[in-house]
Amino acid sequence: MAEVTLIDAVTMALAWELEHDSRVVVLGEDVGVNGGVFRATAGLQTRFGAERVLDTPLAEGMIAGVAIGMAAQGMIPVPEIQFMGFIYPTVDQIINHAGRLRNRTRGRLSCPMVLRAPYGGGIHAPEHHSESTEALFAHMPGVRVVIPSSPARAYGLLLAAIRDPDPVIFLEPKRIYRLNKQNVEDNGKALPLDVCYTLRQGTDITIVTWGAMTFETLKAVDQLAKSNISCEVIDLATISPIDYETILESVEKTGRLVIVHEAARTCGVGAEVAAIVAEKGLYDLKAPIRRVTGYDVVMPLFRREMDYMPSVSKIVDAVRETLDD
Amino acid sequence: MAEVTLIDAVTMALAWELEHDSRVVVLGEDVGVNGGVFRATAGLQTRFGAERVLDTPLAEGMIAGVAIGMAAQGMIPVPEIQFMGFIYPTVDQIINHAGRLRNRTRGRLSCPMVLRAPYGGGIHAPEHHSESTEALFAHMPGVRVVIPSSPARAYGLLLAAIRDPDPVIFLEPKRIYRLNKQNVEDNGKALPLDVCYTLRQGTDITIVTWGAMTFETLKAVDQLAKSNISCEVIDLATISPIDYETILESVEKTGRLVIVHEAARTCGVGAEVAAIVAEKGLYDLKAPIRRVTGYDVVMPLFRREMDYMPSVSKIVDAVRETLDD
Amino acid sequence: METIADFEIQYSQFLDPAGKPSADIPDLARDADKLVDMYRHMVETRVFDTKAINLQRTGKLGTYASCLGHEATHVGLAAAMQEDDVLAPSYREYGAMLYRGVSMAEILMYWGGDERGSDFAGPRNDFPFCVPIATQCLHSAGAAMAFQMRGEARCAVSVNGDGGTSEGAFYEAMNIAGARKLPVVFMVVNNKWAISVPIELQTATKTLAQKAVAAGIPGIQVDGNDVIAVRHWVERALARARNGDGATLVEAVTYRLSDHTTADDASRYRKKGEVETAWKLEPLIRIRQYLTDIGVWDEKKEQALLAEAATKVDNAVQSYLNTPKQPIEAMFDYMYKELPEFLEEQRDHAIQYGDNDGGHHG
Amino acid sequence: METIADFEIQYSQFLDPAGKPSADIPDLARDADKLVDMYRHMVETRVFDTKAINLQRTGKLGTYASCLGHEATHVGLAAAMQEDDVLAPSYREYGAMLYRGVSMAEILMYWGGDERGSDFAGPRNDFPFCVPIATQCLHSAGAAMAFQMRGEARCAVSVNGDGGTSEGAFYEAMNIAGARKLPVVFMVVNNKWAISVPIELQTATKTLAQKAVAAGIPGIQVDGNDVIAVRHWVERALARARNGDGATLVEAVTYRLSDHTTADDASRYRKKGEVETAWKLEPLIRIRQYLTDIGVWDEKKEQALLAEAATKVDNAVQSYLNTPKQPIEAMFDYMYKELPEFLEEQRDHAIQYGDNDGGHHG
Ligand SMILES: Cc1ncc(C[n+]2csc(CCOP(=O)(O)OP(=O)(O)O)c2C)c(N)n1
Ligand SMILES: Cc1ncc(C[n+]2csc(CCOP(=O)(O)OP(=O)(O)O)c2C)c(N)n1
Ligand SMILES: [Mg+2]
Ligand SMILES: [Mg+2]
Repeated sequence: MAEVTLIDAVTMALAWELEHDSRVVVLGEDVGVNGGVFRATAGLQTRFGAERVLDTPLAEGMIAGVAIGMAAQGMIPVPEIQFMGFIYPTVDQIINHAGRLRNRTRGRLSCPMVLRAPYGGGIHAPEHHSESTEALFAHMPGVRVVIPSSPARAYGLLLAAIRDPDPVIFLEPKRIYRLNKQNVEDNGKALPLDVCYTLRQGTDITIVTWGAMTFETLKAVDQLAKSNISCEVIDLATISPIDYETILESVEKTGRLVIVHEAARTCGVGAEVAAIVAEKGLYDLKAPIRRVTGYDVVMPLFRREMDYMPSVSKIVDAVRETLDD
Repeated sequence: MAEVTLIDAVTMALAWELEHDSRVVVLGEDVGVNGGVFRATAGLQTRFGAERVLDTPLAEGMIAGVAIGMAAQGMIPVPEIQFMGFIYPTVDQIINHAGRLRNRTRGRLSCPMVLRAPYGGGIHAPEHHSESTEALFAHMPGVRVVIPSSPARAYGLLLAAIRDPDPVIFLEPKRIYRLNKQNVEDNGKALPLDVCYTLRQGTDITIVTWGAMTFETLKAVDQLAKSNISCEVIDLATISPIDYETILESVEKTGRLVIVHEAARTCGVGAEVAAIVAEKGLYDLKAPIRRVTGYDVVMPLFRREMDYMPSVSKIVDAVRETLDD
Repeated sequence: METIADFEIQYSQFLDPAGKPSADIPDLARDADKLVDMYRHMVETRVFDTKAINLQRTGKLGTYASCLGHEATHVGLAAAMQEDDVLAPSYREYGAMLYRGVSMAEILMYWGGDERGSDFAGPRNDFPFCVPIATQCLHSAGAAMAFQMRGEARCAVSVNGDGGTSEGAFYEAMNIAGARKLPVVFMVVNNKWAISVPIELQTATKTLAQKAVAAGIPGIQVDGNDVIAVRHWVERALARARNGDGATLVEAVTYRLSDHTTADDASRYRKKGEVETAWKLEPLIRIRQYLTDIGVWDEKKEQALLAEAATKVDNAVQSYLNTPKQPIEAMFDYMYKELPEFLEEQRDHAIQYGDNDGGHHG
Repeated sequence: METIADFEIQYSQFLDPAGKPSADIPDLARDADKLVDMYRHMVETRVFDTKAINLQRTGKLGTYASCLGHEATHVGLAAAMQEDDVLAPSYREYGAMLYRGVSMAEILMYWGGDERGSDFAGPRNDFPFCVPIATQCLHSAGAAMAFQMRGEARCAVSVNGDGGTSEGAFYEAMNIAGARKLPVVFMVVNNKWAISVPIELQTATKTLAQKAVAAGIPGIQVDGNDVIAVRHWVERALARARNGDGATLVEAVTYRLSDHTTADDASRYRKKGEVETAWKLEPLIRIRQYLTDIGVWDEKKEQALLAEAATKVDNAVQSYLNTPKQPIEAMFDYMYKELPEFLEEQRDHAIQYGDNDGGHHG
């Protein structure tokens, strides 16, 4: 057991799979000698060699396309995209190929790959380094989207993603890469995909969130607890497909729902969560659903980025308003 | 006044703007001599010259990027992407530049352009020729997404889109390119953007839809009318930003909502419509919201594509179920 | 000023349009069996192609992209490959696919709107048809990386058109192939047109082969209507790749004698004269003439081959037309290795609404 | 086999690292005013750069990408441009931007997390900083199309790095520039590294200039530490473009003497010796030596220039540090020409939650 940060857990999971499955290959910009700009792949090239942990030329579309080609031919590539703001050149390959290869060949070929990228704001990074556009990928059939929010989940979900026979977009909330430590046993045990993780049990209201926003949410919940407000906090974890049963059960119990995410509101994943509840849990709702999200604007440069982000007070107020409704 | 199809109306609007605004340029693959693979630009090169209606090399990312460069320097480019399935190489340029240029330069530069693409299924086209992924663009701040569903709206909304000082993704439902004709006066009169168009007034239920699905919906509504069910049909038209006031007013009146779209369900634009109503119109709802959509699978090749699409009977049943709830 | 690098692009043809050797012929041109085998495939491909267009015209097939005029390029490249190499085609390389063991019925199924057309019974590792232009170049590079990593003596070959050379993916693929000395061959089929856009509007380069210079890999231009030239140079490129010396671009110059697809009308944008001239260079005549000249082919064999090909194609068409639609749920069942729970409800919904389409061919 | 195309890549340097002419010097090298003006800008750029790193280290600036070692390339290219040409920079061409009239305070604002840094008071039509690698190449091509269509005698110049030459957008931009003879110059700043990836892993090509061959446009490699060579060849390329003869790629070979950005630690991945060697080639020494040798520069002038530059930089820093944050609503108010109704509510919400961040610099 080791006390590790979220990013340490990512490294541990990559190392475990590189060690135990010779088909696994880590590739991307600066992942080799440099160990990644966030150091997620630090030490891996030394340990596993430059053929298995390799620096590619600078071209994200290429990285995705080459990974798909490798995956179709029996490898398990784990490409890293340096920041989510640079993931867009991969969209064509992901939607037109990764998510379709199994289906269009009726299962003859498949695409077991994990595209990792740090995402989200709040670290005072330069332009294009703070985006949260998980919804784009969540709309793509055939592709899973997974976001861990703790060291243990980073480890267990990344292992699961690499072992999954289908493509996974694995987004790492960089704001909490090093925020806290947790004891994580490096035992190769994966956590289940396609399920939510309930971080707090509660009875008054359900809050669905993911990524770095789990932290703001938990802080808000602690504050609300002082007023005897009991919140159930659900970490979506697998953004697509969504485990809506866990959410519906919780809303059945609490009757109230707030969704918190960092991405722009319109057509964000929060919309899907709200829509599902409005379809399948409407009669349980005692109050309107509320979304606390990034605004529908470009993520501001960092002097104003915190004004863009959902904050503890925005969450607290949304919960209170929902309870007052 | 001429009886024209939707695609004729597109051509008319392009010609009007080429005629009246020397900054307007039409560019894309096969738009010149060939007049576009659907003939949307037929005759324009002959009329306006190969400098204003021009065939580009085959590269969608290039088309978008070059258009942005032109727009920033005072032109109004109207690029065509041949099919929506090939729009993904533009995503990087659209999200990272088109939607941001005004904001990141505090208004110094801007990006008045209209990226046109035919979209949607139902015409027995080959693989990758039937996609509906408007939600990806609807999630991008700074970009408008507009979808006409009649010849008159194609004409008026395309004029408005070209005149709009900001970037617009203009998606043309190819299934209804030639489905019906309408009298459209070629008078250069634009229709307003950012508003819904109410196609039918009704009292029992609200149906929100757009694009080719307006036709299936109107057929369903006619059928339902025979059972004295009165449906209000709203054509979203501007997919982003959404005119939610019109939708909320309608739901206030009817108390029931069905959303119909062709795109895959998860994180589709329908989710956003549902979420807005669950937030701002919850107390008006007498029944759960229902979505009749494409499934969360890859659009099947054409022998099975109609089984993927929302159909009249799927819509009729969803309406009846919602009324029974 | 100092010259620090220089490059030459070579052109190769062995058989001229009349079937006469125009250069020292390589060994393979002395192997009559190999030549006849290729010619057979070229003829079969053409018979198949003609029939497919016919099926489309009579409403029994969807939009179809003809390969008329490309037979030498397609068959030549496939004949150069080994069985366990991997092909990443675009959408009209039937000559290559058939050679590698894809069945005619499968190709018809694909264009008939049925995913099973890409579930090749033959070359199980070959990539399926690829419609998004040039994206397949990256798949061949990736496949080559897999082979290289596993130390396998296998190569990947992707095929894209002249239009495809304008897409960034094409250059990105060549560049990584150069940087990592990947065992891959990039076939560029220069048929002069990308739908309505002629090569002169597509690029300012004199050749497409020279695009290889940007990746530091060799590029060569061959007469794509000369099956011997295509096979010879692709074989050389593959040998080089297998030997660890990296990637090659082979540009095959041919001509699209047909419309772009059955949905296209090329008379709108290109001159009849140009097509007539191109017919004089078409690939079947010259190899047949050569085979006749070296005494291994005659009219009787020709007639037998045509009859055989016709029967083969007819059988394939029958098998295609007799194949019932897939069950509705097939659209769900191959999305993931295991159906995620949330899709079950959608799957049931789809099944419930049954067969709301004629499901006709075309 | 027949050679059907051949290409040569030339290299040019006028001043060697010691400041001695190494080739017939062009006219501009005889114009002392021009040279002094460029040298002045190079020195100012370096003083600015040093200060900016300092600000970052003391928490007064965000992540910053140093331009140390690139001064000749950046100043040379801007000096070659005309005022109404348009620059599409990447993110570290301060030397070029300052030359064109962007203010130091604006550059600091940008890296200090304030969008107003891209609202240049000077060159109003220049593109802002561009972080997504190589995307700006398409903007310069598009700008050039606008100029060409309007019949203006203006050119566009974009700048990208060695790493940037691996992105498809770079090739796509060159290809359309070739096909349409666009008035654009693609500057490739080969500083040998893309963060931790050395040029040898980036591409197999001997030069980056030869990538132009793929687009049918001329490419030339110049010593990027020789401001005369850079200016001369960019001027020639611009004259050619303005003359209607189309695009050129100019590769400037230089070296990134600093870390990639202040967030990077280059000692992890590159040898100290390499950097030391590179310092011997750095661009300021040689032009200063040359100016001294031709008798237009001396230590007194040098000291005066340094003092002046320091004052200028200090003033800019003060102005930057004294600039209050933008109002919260600024994040809404430039999204569209007119605020769409639906954003009003969000805007109010943001304002209501006020200033929940220190908004400190850095
Ligand atoms: C990315 C992409 N853009 C556009 C298309 C539409 N399209 C299909 S074929 C074609 C022309 C291709 O020309 P070329 O590469 O020369 O191949 P050819 O058809 O001549 O074999 C176009 C534009 C597509 N399939 N994919
Ligand atoms: C599309 C994209 N991918 C990745 C990055 C992250 N990144 C920033 S700079 C850089 C290296 C760029 O190298 P080069 O093009 O040589 O320019 P240099 O920094 O050396 O000037 C990388 C990978 C980015 N900004 N954009
Ligand atoms: Mg072609
Ligand atoms: Mg560099």
